[in-house]
Amino acid sequence: MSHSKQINGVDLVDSAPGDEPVEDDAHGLVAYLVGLGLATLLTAVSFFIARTTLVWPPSIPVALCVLAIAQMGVHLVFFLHITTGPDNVNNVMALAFGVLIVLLVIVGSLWIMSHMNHNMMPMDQIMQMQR
Amino acid sequence: MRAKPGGPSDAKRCPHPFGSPSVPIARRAIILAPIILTGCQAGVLDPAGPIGLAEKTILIDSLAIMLAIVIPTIAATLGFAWWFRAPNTKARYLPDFAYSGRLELIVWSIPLLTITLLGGVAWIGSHDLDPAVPLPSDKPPLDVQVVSLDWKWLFIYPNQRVASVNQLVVPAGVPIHFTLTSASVMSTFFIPQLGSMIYTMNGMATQLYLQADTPGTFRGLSGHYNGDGFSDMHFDVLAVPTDRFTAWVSATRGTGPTLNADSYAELEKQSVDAHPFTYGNADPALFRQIVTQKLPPGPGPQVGHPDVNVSPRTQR
Amino acid sequence: MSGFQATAGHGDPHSLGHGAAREHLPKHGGGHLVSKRIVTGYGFWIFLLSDIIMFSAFFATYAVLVGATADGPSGHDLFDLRNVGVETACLLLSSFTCGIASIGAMTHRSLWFYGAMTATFVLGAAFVGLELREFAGMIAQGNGPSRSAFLSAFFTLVGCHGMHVSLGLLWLLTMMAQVYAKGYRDDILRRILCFSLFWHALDIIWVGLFTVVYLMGVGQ
Amino acid sequence: MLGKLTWAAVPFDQPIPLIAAAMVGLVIFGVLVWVTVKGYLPYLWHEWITSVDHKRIGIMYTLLAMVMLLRGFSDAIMMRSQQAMAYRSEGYLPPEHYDQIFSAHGTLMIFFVAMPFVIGLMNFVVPLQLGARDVAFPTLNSVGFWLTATGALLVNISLVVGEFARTGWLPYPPLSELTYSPGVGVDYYLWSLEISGVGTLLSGVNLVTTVLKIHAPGMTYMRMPMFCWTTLAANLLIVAAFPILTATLAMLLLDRNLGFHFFTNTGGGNVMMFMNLIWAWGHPEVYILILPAFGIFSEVIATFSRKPLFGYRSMVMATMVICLLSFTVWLHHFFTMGAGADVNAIFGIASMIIAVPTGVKVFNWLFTMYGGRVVFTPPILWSIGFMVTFVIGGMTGVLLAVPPADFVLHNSLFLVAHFHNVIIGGVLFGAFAGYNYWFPKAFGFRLHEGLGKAAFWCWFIGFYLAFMPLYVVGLMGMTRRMQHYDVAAWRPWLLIAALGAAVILCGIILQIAQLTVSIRHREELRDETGDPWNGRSLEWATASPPPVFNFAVLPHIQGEDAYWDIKQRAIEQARLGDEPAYTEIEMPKNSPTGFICAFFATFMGFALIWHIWWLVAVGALGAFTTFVVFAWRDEDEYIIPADEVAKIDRANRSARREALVHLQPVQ
Ligand code: HEA
Ligand code: HEA
Ligand code: CUA
Ligand SMILES: [Cu+2]
Repeated sequence: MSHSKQINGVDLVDSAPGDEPVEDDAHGLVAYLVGLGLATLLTAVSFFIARTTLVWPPSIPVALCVLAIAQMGVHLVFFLHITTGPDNVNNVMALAFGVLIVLLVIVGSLWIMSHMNHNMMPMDQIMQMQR
Repeated sequence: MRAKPGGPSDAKRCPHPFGSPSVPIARRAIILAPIILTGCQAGVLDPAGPIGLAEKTILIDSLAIMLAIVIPTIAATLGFAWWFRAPNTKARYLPDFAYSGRLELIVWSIPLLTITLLGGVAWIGSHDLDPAVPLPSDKPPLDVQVVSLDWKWLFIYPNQRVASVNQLVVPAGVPIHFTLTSASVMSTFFIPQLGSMIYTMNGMATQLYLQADTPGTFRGLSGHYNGDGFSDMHFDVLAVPTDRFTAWVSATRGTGPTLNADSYAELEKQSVDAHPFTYGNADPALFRQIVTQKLPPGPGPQVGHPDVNVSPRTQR
Repeated sequence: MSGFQATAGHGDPHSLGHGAAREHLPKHGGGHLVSKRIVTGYGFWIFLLSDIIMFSAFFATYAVLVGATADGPSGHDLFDLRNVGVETACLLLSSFTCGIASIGAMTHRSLWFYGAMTATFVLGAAFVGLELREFAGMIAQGNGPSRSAFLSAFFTLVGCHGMHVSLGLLWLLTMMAQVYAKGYRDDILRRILCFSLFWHALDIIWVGLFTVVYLMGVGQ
Repeated sequence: MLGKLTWAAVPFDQPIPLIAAAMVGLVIFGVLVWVTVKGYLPYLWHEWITSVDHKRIGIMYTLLAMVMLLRGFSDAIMMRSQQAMAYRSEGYLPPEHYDQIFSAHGTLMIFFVAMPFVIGLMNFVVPLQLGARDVAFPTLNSVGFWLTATGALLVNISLVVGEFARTGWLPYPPLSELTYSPGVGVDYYLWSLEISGVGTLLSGVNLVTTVLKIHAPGMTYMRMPMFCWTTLAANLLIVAAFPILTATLAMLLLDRNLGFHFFTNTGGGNVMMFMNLIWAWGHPEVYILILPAFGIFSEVIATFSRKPLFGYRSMVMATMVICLLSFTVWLHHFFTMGAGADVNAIFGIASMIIAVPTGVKVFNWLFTMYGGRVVFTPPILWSIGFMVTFVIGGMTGVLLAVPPADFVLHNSLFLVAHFHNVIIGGVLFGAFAGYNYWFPKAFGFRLHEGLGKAAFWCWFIGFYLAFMPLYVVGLMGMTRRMQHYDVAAWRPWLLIAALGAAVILCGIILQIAQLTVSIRHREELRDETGDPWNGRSLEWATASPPPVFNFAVLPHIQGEDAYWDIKQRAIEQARLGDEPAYTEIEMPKNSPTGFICAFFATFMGFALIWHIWWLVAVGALGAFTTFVVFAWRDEDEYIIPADEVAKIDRANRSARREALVHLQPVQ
C-alpha cells in the first residue's frame, strides 16, 4: 500500500494505472511495440491450437486458457503499464481484488451449477426409476 | 385437522422439551424458553419422522452451542455498559487501554473454536440429511411424484397408478421417495413436521426422502412464494397404517376422473383453493412428460383486470 | 480548520482542493499527496474492474448455458474463425494505435495524436462492422438470441462487448473534438488517459471472449 | 404513441393507493408552491440541487432514506395488520395488492432506505474524517445521488400508474418472466434498480478512490478512523457486487422485453442461474449495509466511552476479512435447491466463518467500554441496543447457515425474523446512532436528548415485540409472504407482532417529534465549537456545520485519533495552536449535471417500462448531451480568497478558545 511508504507523513509518489512509466516517448513506443508483438504471437498460437490436430484434443481448452491468461498479462504490462510504475502497489491490489472476485463468481457459479444440473437432470431420475 | 392436543397419539409426537438429559435442566430451561411456548403446535419442533427429528436435534444443539457464547456476551455488554457508566467513580478508568495481545488472542479464538465445532455439525449434518439420500429402512420406499401447479399440488403414485390433488396419503413407517417438479413457477414442497423442504422447478426433478413414523395428519405447504394463489397452496398429509394405505389405494383406483395429458392441461390452468380430490387412473408416464417438457409448462395468468399487460388480477 | 491545530498550516500545497493550478506538481517529485491525474486514473481503474466483474457474470452465464441449445445449432455450427481472426486483428492493432495516440497526446504532438486516433477509430469501427455482419447473418438464418438459451447468452456476452466498443468509438470522437476545440488541457489529458485505459481493457475482455466463446466453441 | 399506457393503468378500483398517492401529491405540490412563493426556489437550486458538496449530497441521501423509510413503514404496518386480520379470512388486502406490498417494502427498504442512509452518512463523514476537502469526484457524486432518487421515484410512481412487482423483493424467475408476470410491475422493479444501480456504482467508485487516495498529510491507512475502513470495505463490495446485479437484471429484462431465454421455462433457460447470480450480489449486499453500521458503532462507542477503540488493528483485519468472505457464501440462500451435500456443507461452513470476524468486532467493542466512562447519550444507547440485538440476529443467521437446520427454516418467518433482527438491530440502529451522532456536525445544533432516548426505547421494545413472535411462528411452520392463513395457533403471535409494529410507530413519531422540537429549540442546542461530544476524529476539528472547504488549513496528522491528540496538546498548553497562514482555496463549482441527467433518466425509465420508444430516444439523447455539455465547460472550479477563509476560521477559533477554558486535562 502506497501509504505505508510514508516518511514523516510524506508520501512517495504513486502512479495512475495506464500512466506512462517512462518520460521519454521513444521508450514508450517500444513498450507498445513489444506488447503488440507478444500479443500477436499469443493470439496466433491460440488460433492455431484451436484447430490443429497435432495436440491431444482434451488438452486444447487448457492450453487456450493458459494462452489467454498469458495474453491478458501481456496487455496489462505493456499496454496498461500496470506493475511498471514507481509505486503501483495500490493499483495492483485493486486488480488482485477484481481478479479474485471474477474467479469466485465464475468458478463458484460453474461449480454450483454443475452440481445442480447433475442432481436435477430429468434423465438421471428417469434412469433411476427404470432401475 | 391439525394434531389435536390431548389425544392419545399426541404424547408420542410431542416429546417433553426436557427429554434429553445431556444438558443440565436449568440451562435447558433458558435455551428452550421459546420452544416450551410453542410446545406441541405442529411445527418444526414437533417432528413426526426421522428426518424432522434429526433436523430438530441439530437445530437445538447448534442453538445451545451458540447460546453458550451469546448469552455471556449480552450479559457482558449490559454489565460493562452499566458498571463503567460515567457517574460511577468506583469503576476504574483506563483511558489508554486499547490493546492487549492476550485478549486479542482470546477474542479471535473463542468464535473460531465455536465455529469449528459448528462447522463439524454442519458438515456431517448436510451429508447425513442430504434430501436425495435414501432412508435406511427394511421396507422398500414408496415412490410419489409431486408436481406443483398454479396453485395446488398434484401427487402421482406411479406404481399404484392413482393420483391426488392437495392431499397426500402415505403409509406410516415407510420411507417415501418423492420426485418433484413444477408445472410452472418455482415452489417449495414442505411438510414442517416431517422435515426437509425442497424446491420444485420446471424442467427439473429434485429428490427427497421423508418418512412419517406414526399415523397422523400433518400440514404441508409451499414454502416458496409463487404468485397470487400462494396462501391457498397447502395440503394435508395423511399418514396412515400400511393396511389402510392399501385400502385407500384400492378404493381410489378406478373411481373418479382419469389423469392424462388432457385432464392435466385442464388442471394446469391457474386456480386457487382447490379442494382435495383423487384420480382413479393416472398415466405413469405423465411425470416424465412433464419433466422433459413434452407437456408444455403452465400458461400463466389469463384473466386480466383491467388489462393483462398492465396489471392482471387473479380470478377468485 | 482548526482551532486546536498545533503546527502552523501550509495552505493547500497538496491540491486537495482540486486545484487545477497545482496540477504541475513535479510528476515524480516529492509532493505528499497524490495528483489529480492519479486520482482520476485510479477511480477509472476501479470502475473498469467493476465493468470486468459485470462481464464475469455474463461469462459465467454463457459457460453455464453453452450446452442449452434447445435442439438448435451450437457454436460449432455457427462460428467462423476467419471472421473472428480479422476482428481480433482489428482490435489488437487498435489497442496499439490507441497507445500511440496517448503518447502523442501526452507529448502534445498533434500529428501522432490525430493520426493514431483516426486509425483507432477506423479499426474499431471495422470491428463493430464485422460483428454486426456476423450477428445479422445469424439472425437471418433464424438463429437469433431468442432461438435458445445458448444463443441468448452468446448474443448478450458478445453484444455487450460490442456495445462497449461502440460507446468507446463515440467517446473517441468526443475526445478528438475536445482536443481540437480546447487543446491539450490537463483535464482533457486525464480523460484521454481514461479513454485509453478503457480501450485496452476492452481488448483484454476480447481475449477472454475469443478464447472462451469462439475458439473453445468451435472445438466442441 | 404511449405504448402500453392507457387509462386502465390507473387503479381506479383501488381507493387506498389512489388516496395515498393523492395525499402525497398534494403535499409535494403544497411544498413546491410554498417554496416558490417564499422565493426559496433559487436557494434550493443553487445550494442543494446543483450542489456537488459532499456534505450536502450526504444530507440529501439521508433525507431520501428517511422519506422512503416512511413509505416502507406504511407498507410494514399494512402487512402486519393484514396478517393480524387474515385468519380464516381474506383480510382487507387482496393477494394482488398484498403481494405488491411486501415486494415494494423489501425493495424500498433495502435499496432506497438502507442503502441511501449508509451512503449518505459515508458521504458526509468520510472526507471530514480523512481531513479532505471533498470526495474524489464531486460531480459524479451528485449524478449518483440523483440517479438513486430517480429509482426511488419510479418505484413510487408504480403506486398510481400500473402496478409494482408481485414477485418478492428479488424477482425469481420464472414467476418474474413475461408468461407469469405479464404486467408492468416487474419492469418497474427492473428499470428502477438498473438506474439507481448505476448511481450506487458511481458512489462506490467515488468513495473507494476517496478513501484510498485523498487524505490530509500524515493520514496513513493505519491512522484512519474505523468508519473510513468500513467505508472502504463496503464500497469495495459495492464496486464488486453491483455489476453482478446489473448484469443479472439486464438478462431478465432481455428475457421479458426481447424474448431471450436466460431464465425462461422454455428454450433451454435455466432459472437456477438467476438464483445463483442474484445471491452472488445479494449476500455481499447485506454486508454493504452492515459494514458502515459497524464503523458507526466503532466511532460512537469509542467516543462515549472516552477511550480509543480497542484492538484497532484487529478491527481493521476483521473488516477486511468480512469483505472478502462475503463473496464466498452466497449459496446459503438456496440450500434447499438441491446442490448436494458437499456444496451445501462448504458454503454453510464458509457462512459460519463470518461469525468469527464479526465476533471479534463485538468483543472489541466490549473491551472498548471496559475501563471507560460510558456516557449514555442517544448514540450510544442505539449502539448498546445494537450489540444486544445483533448478536441474537447473528446467532440465528449462523443457525440458518447449518444446512440441515435451514432445510426446515428456509423461507419461513424464522428467516424473516433473522434478517429484520440484523437489519433493524444492526443497520437501522447504526443509521440512527450515526444520525444522532453527526446531526450537530451537519446542522450546527444537537438533537433533543430526552426524546431521542424515548424513541430508542420504543424502537427497542417494539422491535422485540414485533419480531420475536416471528421466530416462534416460523418454528411452527409458517412461511413468509402469506396473505392469509387458517392455523389458529399462529394467530396470537401475529397479534403480538402487530402490537410491536405499533410500538415502533410510537418510536417513529417520537423521532419526528425529536426533530421538530430540536429545530424549534435550536438556539439552546447550538453547538458553538464544532466539538459537541468531545470527539476523537477529525470531523470534530472543524466548525459545525463545516464550511464548504471543510478545513481552512489541512491538518497534519500525527497518530490515531487525530483530533484527540491535537486537542490534548491544546489543553495541556492551555492555548490553541498558532493561527495558521491562510491561503486561498479552490473548490469545485456547482453543476446541474446530476439533476438534468436524472431528469432524463426518469423519463427514459418510465418510457422503457411502458414501451414508449420515442421517449426512450429523447431521454437517452438528453442524458448523453448533458454529459458532453458538462465535459465542454472550461471552468470547473472557483476560488475562495484567503481573507474569507481566515474570517470563517477565526470565528470558529474564538469559539474554541472560549471553550478551552472549561476543558480539563484528562485525569
Ligand atoms: C432495510 C430493510 C428493512 C427494514 C428496515 C424493515 C422494517 C420492517 N419490516 Fe420488513 N422486510 C424487508 C426489509 C426490511 N424491513 C425485506 C427485504 C423483506 C422481504 C420482502 C419479501 O418478502 O420479498 C421484508 C418483509 C417484511 C414482512 C413480510 C413478511 C412475510 O413475508 O410474510 C413484514 C411483515 O410484517 C415486515 C415487517 C417489517 C416491520 C414491521 C418493520 C419495522 O421495523 C418498521 C420499520 C420502521 C421504519 C422503517 C422506521 C421509519 C423511521 C423513520 C421514518 C425515521 C423517522 C424520522 C426521523 C429520524 C427524522 N417486513
Ligand atoms: C444486514 C443484513 C444481514 C446480516 C449482517 C446478516 C448476517 C448473517 N446472515 Fe443473513 N440474511 C439477511 C441479512 C443479513 N444477514 C437477509 C436480508 C436475508 C434474507 C433474504 C431473503 O431471503 O429475502 C438473510 C438470509 C440469511 C440466510 C438464508 C436463509 C434462508 O434463506 O434459508 C442465511 C443462511 O445461512 C443467513 C446467514 C447469515 C449469517 C451466518 C450471518 C453472519 O454474518 C452473522 C454473524 C454475526 C454473529 C454470529 C453475531 C456476533 C458474533 C459473536 C457474538 C461471536 C460468537 C458467536 C458465534 C461463534 C456463533 N442469512
Ligand atoms: Cu433447480 Cu434443477
Ligand atoms: Cu446471505
